[in-house]
Amino acid sequence: MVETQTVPESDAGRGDSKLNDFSLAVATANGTGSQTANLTLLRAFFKMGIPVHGKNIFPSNIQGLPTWYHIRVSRDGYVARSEPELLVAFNRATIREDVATLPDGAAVLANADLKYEFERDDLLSYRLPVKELLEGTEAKGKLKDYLANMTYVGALAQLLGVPLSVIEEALGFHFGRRQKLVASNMAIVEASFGYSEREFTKRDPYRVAPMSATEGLIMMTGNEAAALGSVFGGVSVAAWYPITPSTSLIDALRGYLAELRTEEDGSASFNVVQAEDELAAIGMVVGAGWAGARAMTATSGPGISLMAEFAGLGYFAEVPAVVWDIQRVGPSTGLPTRTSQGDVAFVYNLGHGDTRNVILFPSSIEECFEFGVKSFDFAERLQTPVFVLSDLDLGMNNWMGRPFEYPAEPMDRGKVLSAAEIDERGGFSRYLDNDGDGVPYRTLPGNSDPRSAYLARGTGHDEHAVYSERPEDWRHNGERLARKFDSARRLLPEPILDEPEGSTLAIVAFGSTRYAIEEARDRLAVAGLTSAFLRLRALPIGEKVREFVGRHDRIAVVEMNRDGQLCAILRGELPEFATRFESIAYLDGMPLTAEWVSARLDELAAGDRKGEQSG
Amino acid sequence: MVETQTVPESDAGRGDSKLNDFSLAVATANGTGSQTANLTLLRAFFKMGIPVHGKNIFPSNIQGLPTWYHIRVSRDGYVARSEPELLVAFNRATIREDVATLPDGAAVLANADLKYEFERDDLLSYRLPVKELLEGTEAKGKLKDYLANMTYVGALAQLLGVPLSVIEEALGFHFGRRQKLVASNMAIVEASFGYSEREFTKRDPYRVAPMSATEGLIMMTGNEAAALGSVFGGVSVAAWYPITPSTSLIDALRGYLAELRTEEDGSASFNVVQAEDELAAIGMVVGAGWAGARAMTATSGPGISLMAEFAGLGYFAEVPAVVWDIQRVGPSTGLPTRTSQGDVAFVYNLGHGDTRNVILFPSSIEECFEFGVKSFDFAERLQTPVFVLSDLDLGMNNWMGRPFEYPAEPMDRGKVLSAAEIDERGGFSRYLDNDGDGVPYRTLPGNSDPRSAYLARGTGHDEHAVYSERPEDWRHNGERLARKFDSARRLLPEPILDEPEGSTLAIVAFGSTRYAIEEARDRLAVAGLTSAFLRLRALPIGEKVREFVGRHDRIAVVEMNRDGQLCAILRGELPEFATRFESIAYLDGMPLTAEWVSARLDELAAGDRKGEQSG
Amino acid sequence: MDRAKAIKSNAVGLAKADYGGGPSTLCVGCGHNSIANQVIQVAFDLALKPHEVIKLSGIGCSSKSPAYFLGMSHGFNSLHGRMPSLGTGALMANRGLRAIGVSGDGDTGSIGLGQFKHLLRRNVRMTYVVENNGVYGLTKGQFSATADEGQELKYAGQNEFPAIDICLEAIAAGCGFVARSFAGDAKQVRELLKAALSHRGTAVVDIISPCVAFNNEDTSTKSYGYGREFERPLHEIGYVPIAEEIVLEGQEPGEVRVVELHDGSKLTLRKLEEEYDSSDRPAAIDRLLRAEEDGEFITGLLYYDPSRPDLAEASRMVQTPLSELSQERLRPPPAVLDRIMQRYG
Amino acid sequence: MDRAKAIKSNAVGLAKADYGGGPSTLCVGCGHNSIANQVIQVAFDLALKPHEVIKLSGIGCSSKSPAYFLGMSHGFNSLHGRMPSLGTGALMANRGLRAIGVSGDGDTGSIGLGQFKHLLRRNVRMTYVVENNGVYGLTKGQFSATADEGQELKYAGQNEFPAIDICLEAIAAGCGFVARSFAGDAKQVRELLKAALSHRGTAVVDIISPCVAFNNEDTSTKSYGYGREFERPLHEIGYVPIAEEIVLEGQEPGEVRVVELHDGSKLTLRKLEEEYDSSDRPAAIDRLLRAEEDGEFITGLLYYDPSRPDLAEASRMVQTPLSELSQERLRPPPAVLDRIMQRYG
Ligand SMILES: Cc1ncc(C[n+]2csc(CCOP(=O)(O)OP(=O)(O)O)c2C)c(N)n1
Ligand SMILES: Cc1ncc(C[n+]2csc(CCOP(=O)(O)OP(=O)(O)O)c2C)c(N)n1
Ligand code: SF4
Ligand code: SF4
Ligand SMILES: [Mg+2]
Ligand SMILES: [Mg+2]
Repeated sequence: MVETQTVPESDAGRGDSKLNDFSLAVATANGTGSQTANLTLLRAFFKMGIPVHGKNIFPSNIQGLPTWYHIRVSRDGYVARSEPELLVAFNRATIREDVATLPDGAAVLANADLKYEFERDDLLSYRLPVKELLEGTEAKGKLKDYLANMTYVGALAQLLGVPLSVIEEALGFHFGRRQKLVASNMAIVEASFGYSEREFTKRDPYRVAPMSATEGLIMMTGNEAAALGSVFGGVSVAAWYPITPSTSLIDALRGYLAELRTEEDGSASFNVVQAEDELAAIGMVVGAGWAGARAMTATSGPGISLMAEFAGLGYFAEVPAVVWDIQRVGPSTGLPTRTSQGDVAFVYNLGHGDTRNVILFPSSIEECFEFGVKSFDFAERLQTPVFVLSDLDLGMNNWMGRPFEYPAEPMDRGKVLSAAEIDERGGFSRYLDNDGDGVPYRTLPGNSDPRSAYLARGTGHDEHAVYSERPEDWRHNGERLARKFDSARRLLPEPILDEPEGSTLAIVAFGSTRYAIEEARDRLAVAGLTSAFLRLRALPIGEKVREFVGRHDRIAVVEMNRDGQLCAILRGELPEFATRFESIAYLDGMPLTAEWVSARLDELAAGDRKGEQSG
Repeated sequence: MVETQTVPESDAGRGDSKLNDFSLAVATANGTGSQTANLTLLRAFFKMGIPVHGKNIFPSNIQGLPTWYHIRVSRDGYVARSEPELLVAFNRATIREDVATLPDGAAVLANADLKYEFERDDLLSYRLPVKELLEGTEAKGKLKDYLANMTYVGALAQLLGVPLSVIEEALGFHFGRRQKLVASNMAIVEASFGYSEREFTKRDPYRVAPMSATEGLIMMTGNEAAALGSVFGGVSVAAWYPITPSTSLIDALRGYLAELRTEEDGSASFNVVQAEDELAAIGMVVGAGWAGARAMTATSGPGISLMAEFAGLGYFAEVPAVVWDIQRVGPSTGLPTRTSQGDVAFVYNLGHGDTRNVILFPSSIEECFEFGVKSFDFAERLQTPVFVLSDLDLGMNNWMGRPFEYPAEPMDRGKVLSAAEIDERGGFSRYLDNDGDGVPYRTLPGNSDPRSAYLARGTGHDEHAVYSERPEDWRHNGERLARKFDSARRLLPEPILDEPEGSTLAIVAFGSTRYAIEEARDRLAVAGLTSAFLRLRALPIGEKVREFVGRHDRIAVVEMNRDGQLCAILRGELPEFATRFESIAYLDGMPLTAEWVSARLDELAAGDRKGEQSG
Repeated sequence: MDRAKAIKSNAVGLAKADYGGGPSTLCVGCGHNSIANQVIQVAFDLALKPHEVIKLSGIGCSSKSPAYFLGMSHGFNSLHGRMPSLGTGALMANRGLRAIGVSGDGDTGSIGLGQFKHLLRRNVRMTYVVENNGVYGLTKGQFSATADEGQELKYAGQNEFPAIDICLEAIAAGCGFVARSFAGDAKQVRELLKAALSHRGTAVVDIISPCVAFNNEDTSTKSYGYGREFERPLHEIGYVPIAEEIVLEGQEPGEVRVVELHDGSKLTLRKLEEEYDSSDRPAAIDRLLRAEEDGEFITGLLYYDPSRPDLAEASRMVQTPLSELSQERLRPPPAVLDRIMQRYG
Repeated sequence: MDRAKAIKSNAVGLAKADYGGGPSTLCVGCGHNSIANQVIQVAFDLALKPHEVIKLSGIGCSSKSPAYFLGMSHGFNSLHGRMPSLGTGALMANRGLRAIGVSGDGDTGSIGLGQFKHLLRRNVRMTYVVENNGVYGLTKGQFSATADEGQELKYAGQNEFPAIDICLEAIAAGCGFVARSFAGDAKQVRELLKAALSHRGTAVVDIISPCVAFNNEDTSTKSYGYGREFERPLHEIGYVPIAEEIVLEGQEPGEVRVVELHDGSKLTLRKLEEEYDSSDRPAAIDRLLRAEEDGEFITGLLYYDPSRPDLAEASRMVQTPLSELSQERLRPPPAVLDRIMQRYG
C-alpha cells in the first residue's frame, strides 16, 4: 500500500472536499463482463496519479447474480473499504436496495432502460439510455451485455473528469496487443461520453483531477504478487486443487512459471499438478519437499481442513512445505466469495496431537511477494510446513504498491548434507540436535553416501530415525521439536511497530485489516486519541511482541473473525499480560471500514476513561 | 474407580507393608497369548476382594515384540501406575533391561529356560523350568507358547498366596462355558503351583490376603463401558474405521447391539458399518444424525484429523453427532499403542473458520458409561457434534467401578418438530432462535408437513435455511451459534470439586490422570500440603470453573500432552485469571504416576514458599 | 409451461408445480437446468410423495441443483465429493426414504472417487445422478477427471490425462444399475430416472450435461453439439409403472426386451441398430471400451442386475426406519443392565 | 542364506546382504516377509544403485516392510492410504529416482482407493506393490475391500460386500502394467518385479500375500493353501536384462511372446495351457471377470501397454531432477523482475 507520507500533497485545492476523495459502487449482474469495465475505470484513476483501490464484491455463482464493484479514490492514499457515495445502477435486481442504502446527497448513474423511479429526492441522478447507445453496434447476446457495461465507463469518465485518452490507455493495459478490442470498446465509451456531455448537467461534487501520487507504483492483486514471489523464491513443484479465492494464485503461478521457467527446448524446470483434492495436493507437496524441491500449494478453509493429517506428518517427520491459505468466510463451505481471517486458530495447531505450525501474515502486495520468497527459506531452514495466511480481499483485489525488491539474500536451503559433508562428519543422524537450536540435519534421496539414507515416518523414532516406542525417545524428540519452534520465534519476520509519543491505546492486528486500522488511527489522532500499532507478521510470536505488550496496558486485538482467535492465542502465550488484551473481532464477509474500527477503538478508550472516572 | 472411603479397612494387619500393596510387571513377547494369563491374575486378585488394576503396555505389532503387563494391587484402592517391584521375566529380549530397572530388594520370577545370569545380588529370584513343566502336555507351537504363560500364573499364585480355587474361578470368568479350556489351563497352573510349593522358599515380602474391598464392584475396560453406555443411550447407527485404541469400543458395541437389539425375526434395530476411512465414517454419522438417528463413531488422532471438514459441517449445519476420540500419542501416526491427552486443543476447534466444538472428558468406566448415554442427549439438544475424549489407558485397560446406574432421565431428543407441532405453530424456520438460547428447531426427513422441508447446507443461510450471502445474515447466524455455545456451558456436566479447608494449592485436570493426581494429593496431604482439585468434565467451561479459579491463586493444570493444551485454553477463556495457571504437562506415552505428580506439585508449592520468603 | 398442464394434478393430488424448487441461479442453457426439470417431471409422473424423498448433493454447480427441484422435500447440500457417505448415513437412519443424489464429474470423479466406489460396493439404495460436463463449472472451468484426453481449453490449457469413465468405474465396482444419457435427450433422461428410482440398490445415471460457460465447443465430447450429432442410444427405453400393462405396438416381441424392476414396475428396451444385452457384465464393459476407442457416444441402460441386496437388506435391518424407533425399542430395560453388570462382577 | 552366495557381489560391487534392511517385526510366515526378500533379491540381481531408489509406503503391516529391505535407500513410511500422492510429489521433485511403493489391500483398496486411481491416471513412474491379504493385519483382522464376498472370519464376522479387484481397478484406470502374483510363487514375483521396475509409468503388482495371523484358512482366497492349490499362471515369465540375449530353448517361437520393456530389457512370456495376449485391454478385463466368476486364481502379467508417457514426460519436465536445480536456474535474474514490474505500472 501507500504509506500516507509517500503521497505528494494533492495538487487539487483542499477546499474541494470530494475532489479525488470518494467511493463509488458499480452494481451489475455476474457474468456480464463488467469486470473489464470496472478494471478500466480503476486503472484509469491509477494512471491519473490518484491513489485508488477496487474491491470486487461478487457472488458464488457464474452468471446472473448481483455483483458489485467498489472503487475508492483517495488523494490521501486511503484504500480501506468505505461506504459508496456514487452509484452506478445497472442491475434491476438490486437497484431498489442499492439506492436505499446510499447516504444523503449521493449521486446515481442509472441504466435508463431499467425504468426505475427514484423514491428519494435527495439524490442526484443521471439516466443513461444504454440500449440506444448500443444501437450503433451490431454486437449480439453476451457481447452486447458486455459492451453495455462500457457505457457507464464513458459516462462516468465524462462526469468525473477522466480524459478519454486515459480511458484508452487503461483499455490498452487491459487488452495488451489486441488493438481491435481497444477500438471497439472505445467506440462505445466515446458514444456515452458524448451523450453525457450533451445531456447531463453535472450537479454532484464528485470529481477527479490528475495527481502524481501513484508515480512509480504498481497495481496488482495479492495472489499475483504471491505467485510472483514464489517464483523468485524458487518454487519448482506446486500441487493444488481449485478453490475460491486461491485459484487465481495458482493461475498466476502457472503463467509466470511458463514464462520464466521454460527452457529453450520447451521443457519445464517446474511442475504444477492439479490434484484430485487438497488431501492429495498437500501429499504431493510434502513428498516433493522431502525429496528436495521447493514445493507449495494454495487453498482456502475447506482445503485446510482436508490437509490436517498431512500437516501433522510434515510437522513430525520435519518436511519443508509452503501452504497459502487465502482465507474466505467459514465454518464449512460458508461464503466462498467473501473475505475473513477465520483460520488462524485452526491452522496454528493444524494436526492432532501436539502439532504446532508456523504462520506468516502478509498485509500488502509487497509482503505477498516478500513472503512468497521467504516462506521457502523458513520452511527449509526450519524443516516444517509454513502456512501463509492471506485473504480474499488481499488476494483477489487490485492494490497499489511499490515495485517489489529483488531478494537481497541468496536462498537459504537449510541444513541439507551432501555426500561429501557426511563423509567429513563421518556420518549423520537425522533427528539429532547437533546445533542446540532444535533443527536437525537432513539428506535428500539421491545422496550417494549410504549413511545418508533414512526412512522418514510419522511414527515415533529415535535420533537415527529408527522406529522407537521408548518413552524417553518420544519425550526427547518432542522437546527438541518445541526447541525448534522457539528457534522459529527468532527467525520469523518481526512485527511492524508504530508507537507515537503519548499513545493512550495500543492495537495489535495482522494482514489486510491494516488499511482500515491505519485510517482509523489517523482519524482518532485528529480527534486527539493517539494510538500505538503492532502489526503482527508471524506466529509463533517473538520477543518484540512481548516487549510491546509489556509497554502498553490496554491493547485492542482487531481481527476479522467471530471468536477473536488471535486474541485468545496471545492470552494463552502471554498469561502475565492476558488482561491487557481486548478483542475487537467482527465477521460478516465485508472488509472492515475505518468508520467501524475507529468507533470500536473510541468506545474502548471511552470505556477506559469511564473506568478512570468511576475508579 | 474406587474412592478410598469405599474400601473397607484392610483385614490384613497394616504392619505388613507389602501385603496387598505392590506392583508387578509381566514381561513377555507380543502375540504369545500372555493376555489370558495376565487377565486371569488380575481377575483373581479382584475376586479376592483386593483393589486392583492392570495396564497393558504393548507394541504396535502383532507378534514377537516385547510387551509388558503391569498389575497394581492396593489395599487402599490406588490404581495409578506405579513402578513394579515384582517382575515376571519371560522375555529374553528384555530381561536384562527389565531387571536393571527394578528397585532395590525387588523380586523376580524368571523363566529358567532363558538361562539369564543375574548381575544384581540385591534381588530375590525364582527360576521356573517352563519347558519341563510343559512336558506333560502334548500341545505344540502357538498353543504351547500360550500354555507356557500359564506357568507363571501358577507359580505367582503360590508365591503370593492366591488360592487355586480363585484362579479356577478367574479362568472360568475368562472362558465362560468352555470348561475344557479351563481344565487344560488349570492343569498347567496346578503343575507350576506345585513346583513352586516344592522348590521355592518364599523370601520376598509380596503377599496377598482376602479383603472385601471389591464387593459389589465390577471390572471392565473404558471402551466396553463407553459401548454399553452408547447402547443405553439409544445409538442405532455407528460408522467407523479401525484404529487403535478405539477399535475395541466398536467391537464391544457390535457385540452388545447384536445381543440387545436383535429382534425375534433376527432383524437388527441398528446398523454398524465399517467405512472405507474416517472421512466417510463421520460423513455417515452426520448423514444419519441429520436424518434422525442417534449416530456415533469412534476413532483416534489420525481419524480426527480426517474428520475436520465434516466436523465443521456438523457444527455449521447444526447436526447431532457423537465422536469418541480414544486418544493415543501424536502428532501424526505417533505411538499408536501409547496413551495421551494430546487432542484437546485440536478437537476444541476442529474445522476451519470459527468452528467450536463441545467436548466431554470421562475419567472412569462409570463416566464412560454415563457419557455414552448423555453424549446423545447433548448432541441432539444442542444440534452439534459432541466429542468424547477418552484415552488408550482408560479405554483399553480394565478398571474397577461401581455397577452402572440406569439412566434416570428419559432420552432428550431435543427440539424436533413433528408435523402436528408445525401445524400448531403455523410453520417453521430452521435457523430461527425462537427460545433465545441459540438452539433452533429442526425437522426430520419423512415429516409429512410440506412446511417442514428445508435444504441443509454448509453455505451461508438465513433463518429459513435459504442460501444467503447477505452480511447481516451471516453475522446474525454466527452470533446465534455463539449463543448456543454459551447455552452448552450451562447444559454440560459440571466439574467435580474437592476443596478441603486450608488448601494451599489448587489442581485442574481431566480424564484418566485423576488416579495419579488423587493419590498424589493424599501423599502431599500426609506431608502437610493440602490441595484443592477441580476435575473438568466438559468444554466449554461453565460458571463453576470460573468460580473455582476465582477462589484459588495458584492453580496447577495437569495434563498428558507436551504443550499444556488445556492450560492455554483456560488462559484464553479466563484472561483475568491467566496468571494463576501453572502448566504441568508431560507426555512420553506412559500413564502418569503419583510419584511424578506429587513431585511436580511439591516443586510448585516450594516455588510458592520460596516466592513468599524472597518477596 | 401451459396453464392446463400446470393445474392438472397426479395420483397424490399434486400439480407439477408442487415439485418445483427455488429459481435456478445456474447459467442460462446449463445442462443441469434441463436435468432438474426432468427430475420435476419424473417426480410428478411417478406421483412421488415429497416427504418420502430426500435430495442429496456435494458441492458444485451440479450440486446446487437440488435447490431447484422438490422444494417440499428435505435435502442436504453437503461437502465436495462426500455426498456418498452422507447419503449412506441418511439411508441407514431411514431406509424408507427414496434418495436422489446429484453430483458432478469433479465431485464424483476427482475428489469423490473413493467414496463413490465404496457407495456402490455397499449398494446403498439411491439414485445417483452425475451431471457430467468434463469441467469444474463452479470454479471456472478447470479440467475434471472426465475431461477428454488431449483436450484444449482456452483457460485450462491442455489435459494430458485419460478420462475416467464413470460408467466403467460403476460397473467395475459392482453397481447393478448403470446408465448413460444426455441432457439434450429429455425423454431418455426421464425414463432412465424413473427406472433408477425403482432400482433395488444404487442406480448410477451418468448424464452428459454441457457447461455452456466453459466446455461447450462442438469438439468437446461434453458439448451440446457433440451430443446432438453423435448420441447413439443402445435401445429405446420405456418405463412402465407397476399398474400398467405393457403394450407392444405391432412389432415382433424379439425386438423388445422387458426388464422387471425391483418394485414391480417394468422397463421396455426396444432394439435399435444393434443387439444389446444389458444383463451381460463383461459385454457391457467391452462395449464401453469399444465406444471409448471409436469415440462413440452410447447412451441407455448399459448394465442392469437386480440380484444384489442393498445395504439395508444385507445388514438385515428392521423395516421400521431407525429414526422412528421409540425410546422403548432403543433403550433396553433396567433388568438388562443389571444382568450385564453381573457378568463383570 | 549360504555363505558363498552372500559374499558374491553384483555389477555395482554390492553383495545381496547390502540390499537388506532391519530385522522384520512382522509375524513369522507373513507373506509380506517373503515379498521383502524377493525385493532384496531383485535389487541385487538388477544391481540397483541403492541411492537411486526410494521406498514408499502407507500404513499397515505391509507398509512397514520398506524398513526390512534396501537399508541404504531413502524411504518414506507415510500416511494410511496416501502414499500415492506423496510418491507423486517425490517423483516430481526428482524424476531420476526409481520408486518402489509397498501398500496393503486396506491401504490401497479402502482408504486409498481414490489416490490409487488418480496415481494411475497420472502414470507416475513407480512400481506399486499391493501386498494383498484381504484383511487389515495391523489392526487385527477386520475385512478389507478385497475380502471375499460372503467370507466368514471368527473375529470380523461375515463380509457382505463384493471384493474390489485391484487389477480390474488398475486396468480401468488406464494403468499400462498390471500384474497379479502370489507370495508363495517367489520366482514369478521376482520376474514381475524386475519387469515392473523397467516400466515406463506406474506398474501395479497385486501380490496375494497371506496373513497367517488373521486370514490363512484354506477356504480364503488369500491363504497359502488356496494359492498353492489354485494358482493358475497365465504364462511362464522370464525377465531378460538389457545386455543379454534371449535364448528360447527348443520350442516353437509361437509359444513364447517377447515383450520389449521401456528401458530396453525384455520379458518372455511362455505359453502355458491357454493363449493369453497381455496387450489386449478388453480381453484382459474379460479374463479377469471370468476368473472372478469361476473362482480362478490367475497370475502373471495381465495387461501391458507401454505407450502412455509418464507424468514427467507428459508435463515435459527437464531431465535434471528439480531437486538438483541450482539457485541460478530456480530464481530469475533482477532484470526479469524489473521487466514484470513495468507491466503493472
Ligand atoms: C474441499 C473443497 N475443495 C474445493 C472446493 C471448490 N469447489 C467447489 S465446486 C468444485 C468443482 C465442481 O466441479 P463439478 O463437481 O464437476 O461440478 P460442476 O460445477 O461442473 O457442475 C470445486 C473444486 C470445495 N468447495 N471444497
Ligand atoms: C487415518 C488412519 N486410520 C486408521 C489407521 C489404523 N490402521 C493402521 S494399518 C490399518 C489397515 C492396514 O491394512 P492393510 O493396508 O491391508 O495392511 P496389512 O496390515 O493388512 O498388511 C489401519 C486401519 C491409521 N493408521 N490411520
Ligand atoms: S458454469 Fe457451467 S456448470 Fe456452472 S452453471 Fe454455468 S453452465 Fe452450468
Ligand atoms: S498380522 Fe498378518 S499381515 Fe500383519 S504381520 Fe502378521 S501375518 Fe503379516
Ligand atoms: Mg463438472
Ligand atoms: Mg491387508
